Amino acid sequence: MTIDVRLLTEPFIPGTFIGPFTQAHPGLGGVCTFVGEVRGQAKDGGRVEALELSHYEPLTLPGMRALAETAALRFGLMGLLMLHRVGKLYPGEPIVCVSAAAEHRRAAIDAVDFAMDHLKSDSWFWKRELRDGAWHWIEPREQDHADLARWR
Amino acid sequence: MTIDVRLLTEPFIPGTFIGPFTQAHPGLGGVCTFVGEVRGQAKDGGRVEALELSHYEPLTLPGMRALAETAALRFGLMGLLMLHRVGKLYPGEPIVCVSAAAEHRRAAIDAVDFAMDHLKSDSWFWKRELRDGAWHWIEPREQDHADLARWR
Amino acid sequence: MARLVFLGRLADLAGGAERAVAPGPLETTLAALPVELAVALLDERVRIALNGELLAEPGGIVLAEGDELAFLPPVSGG
Amino acid sequence: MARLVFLGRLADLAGGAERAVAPGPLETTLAALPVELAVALLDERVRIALNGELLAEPGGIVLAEGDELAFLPPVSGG
Repeated sequence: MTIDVRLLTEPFIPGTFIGPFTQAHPGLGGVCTFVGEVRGQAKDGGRVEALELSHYEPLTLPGMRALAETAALRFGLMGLLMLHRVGKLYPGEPIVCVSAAAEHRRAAIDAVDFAMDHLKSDSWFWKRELRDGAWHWIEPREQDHADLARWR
Repeated sequence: MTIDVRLLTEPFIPGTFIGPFTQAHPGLGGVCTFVGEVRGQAKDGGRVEALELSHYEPLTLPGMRALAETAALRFGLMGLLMLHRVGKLYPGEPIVCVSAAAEHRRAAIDAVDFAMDHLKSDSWFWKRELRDGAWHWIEPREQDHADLARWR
Repeated sequence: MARLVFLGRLADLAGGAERAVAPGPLETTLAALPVELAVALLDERVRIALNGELLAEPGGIVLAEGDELAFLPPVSGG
Repeated sequence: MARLVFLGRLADLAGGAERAVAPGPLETTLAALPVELAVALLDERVRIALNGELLAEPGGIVLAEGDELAFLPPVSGG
């Protein structure tokens, strides 16, 4: 079972990671992949000019690794790929990519669902949006708690 | 909202479809993709030398299109890509690819889950495996009914 | 002539994916087939499609010139 | 010297992502900060990590030479 977790500081093309990841797991039954992109539309309908993600090195990557290991064990994966951008991003750029390889499709799909809920709500990232020339911090949402509660 | 449904008679590389599909939906929040591959291991543990999928032209593709439209409406998708191989396949080859683009991740992930359950259990495909030099038809599984019942 | 189309394992039983038959009532056509095949075609889990349209009720079919009648056993699943 | 690290909106309040402080009890360090910042750092939703390890109980911290103490407000979510 292989786990590949990375923080990326530059724009990336998910396919360049997913192709080799899939190739590395002969015998798999299925691969589920989620790619999230920066949306140009803010929650209040305004236009997002940029998004900046900050993290705390000593916690963020170890936290992602622990999450990846938990997901891999819980769903009996053959492999898990977890990529997250940090730094300044622009609308349309990939911000997160999670790919799970498993013998059966349900494990792969559920693992991606689980990993995304936890990455989004329970990982050490702080985000702010540039709107109308000013930076605005993004607060936690009520929905995040509901998302996590699904897995308890 | 765009729907792209195809039966493919030759081996395909999912990335060559998913890349353009993603590009075609600016403003999306996330894309979830499932790719299923032919497994070399049979359910009884034996080795699968090849898999042959037959279909019935007048029903199979229209059925997939109807499924794609149902999923796109149910989950409010921006786009849905649904590819399925027919003909003779070998272990490691992609057999199915479903990719859903949506504003929010839950819709994309759930749509793929829904589409895969229905494609696997409720679509007009007949499969037989070549094991030890002899072809064996694959029967419906009890699990298939349970998979579909999740969505009722 | 009309055509019968056999999907999945029914094609094995029929010795081919298709068979040309004379137009007329389906009962007459089936009566002329090998018994084992006719019984398999009439299995209640086998769906029937006439010219690409699934039939809700398979009784009373009369094949016309050029008709295609497909016999669809349960699909293979996941 | 020791270092305080401020994440998220706390960095805005602190006027920077880091601040060098003299070793000693954290209470003393906080007392020397602007009141608004000190209050924000002590918000019960702010987690504290000493040298990369989350602390379960933030009371009684004494900063040693070279220590890094990070203040982590709630993460941004989905």
